[in-house]
Amino acid sequence: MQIRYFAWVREKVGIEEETLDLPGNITTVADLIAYLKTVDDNHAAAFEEEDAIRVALDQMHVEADAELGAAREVAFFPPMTGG
Amino acid sequence: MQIRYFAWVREKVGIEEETLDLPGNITTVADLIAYLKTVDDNHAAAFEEEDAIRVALDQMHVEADAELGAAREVAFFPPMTGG
Amino acid sequence: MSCKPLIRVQAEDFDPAAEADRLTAGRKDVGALVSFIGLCRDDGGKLAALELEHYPGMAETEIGRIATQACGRWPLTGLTVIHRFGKIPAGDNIVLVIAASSHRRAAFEAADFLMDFLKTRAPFWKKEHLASGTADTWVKATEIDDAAAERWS
Amino acid sequence: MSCKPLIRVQAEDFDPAAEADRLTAGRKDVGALVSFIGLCRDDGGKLAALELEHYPGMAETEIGRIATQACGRWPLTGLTVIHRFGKIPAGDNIVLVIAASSHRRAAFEAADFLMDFLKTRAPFWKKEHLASGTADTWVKATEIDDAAAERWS
Repeated sequence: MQIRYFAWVREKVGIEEETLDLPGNITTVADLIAYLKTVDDNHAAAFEEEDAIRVALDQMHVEADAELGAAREVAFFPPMTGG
Repeated sequence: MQIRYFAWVREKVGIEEETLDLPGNITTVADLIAYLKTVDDNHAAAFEEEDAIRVALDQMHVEADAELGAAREVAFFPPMTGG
Repeated sequence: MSCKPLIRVQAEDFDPAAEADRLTAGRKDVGALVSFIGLCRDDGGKLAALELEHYPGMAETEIGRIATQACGRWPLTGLTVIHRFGKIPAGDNIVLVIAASSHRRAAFEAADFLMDFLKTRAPFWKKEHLASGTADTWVKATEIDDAAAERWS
Repeated sequence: MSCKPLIRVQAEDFDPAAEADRLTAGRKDVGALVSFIGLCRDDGGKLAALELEHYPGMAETEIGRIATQACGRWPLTGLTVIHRFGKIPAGDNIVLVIAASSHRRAAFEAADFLMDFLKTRAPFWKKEHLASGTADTWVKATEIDDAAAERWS
């Protein structure tokens, strides 16, 4: 699965995007976040304040309980500050 | 006193403005309207629907019970439709 | 924060871009610019033009009064109001309001407020010239506009 | 009444006058045009520039979704949204929304709605470059913006 990071989440993880083969027991966004926290210290730091992170699945806003399903791309970012 | 008319009030009276010497017992806008109704048929027709007429004294909106005081100019017109 | 409203009542058309530039040029404290342009619409092809009658002198004074109220009520950095009079063909501009502020909400509300009060307080009257050539008629003031103005009290 | 929103996400500046013309040229059914321009303000001299990061693809899609909602909710004749990304110096334009309608209230509300949802739903993030040269910081989302967006639900 393609994973993208934006703004301070990107800065903390240290990369813009990565492709990960996920263990089969990861079915929701929340599962994925729990898994990413175990990848390394940077990921752990990025997801430390979990409530401050927003998620998009295939470029649509979703909540943490959303099923990953057949999504090809998931993105993590802080609350938006455009406009 | 200088009296000005706008929009359909002007059309009904048939003139844009006139200067009238008013009897001494005319002290409010309502007195003036009652007086103007007696001037001729055109004035009477213009002020027939009294509630539909707005008034300005020296270019300030006022109500019918306003005192004419030292005003030099009074204007009568329908509700405004600018903007 | 300075807000000296610019008020113009004129027969000629206006240039919204030039007016917007005047409110932002050379300054960096403007975060939001809300412009309203009112145009003469043809009402499904029925209307050829509007004839706008106004009360010279009072029109400027009354718009100035409303604009000064807006400057007191919202933290504006600038405010421009231009209202045309005379014969205005369908498709042409009638009125321009531009409110500039550091903050979005102030600019939106001030422009909205200005339009509500222009409609109900500024001494202008519209007469419709119909495309069919039948008799011209004065536009009636609507209760919707009165209710809109009352939102701000 | 047709409303096909025009959405652009771009690094270059935009021309509000050209965009407004596009919504009114050759037609006589537009009675009201409300434009919002959001600019980079310098916050009392502290800010040199904003760096706007965005999510390419999703930014266009999400703005399109909000614009389509607005077209369903108000009787608009046109709607344009342009949002810039990249480094934007203080005093420069960031975002443009123009709503055209036969009716004033629809144009005001649609533009206001668009801005509220751009702020809270469109995937853009602002980083401040300070004039003092001290460390850049990400702008925090505000509860005021969230509350503003909730007005429409």
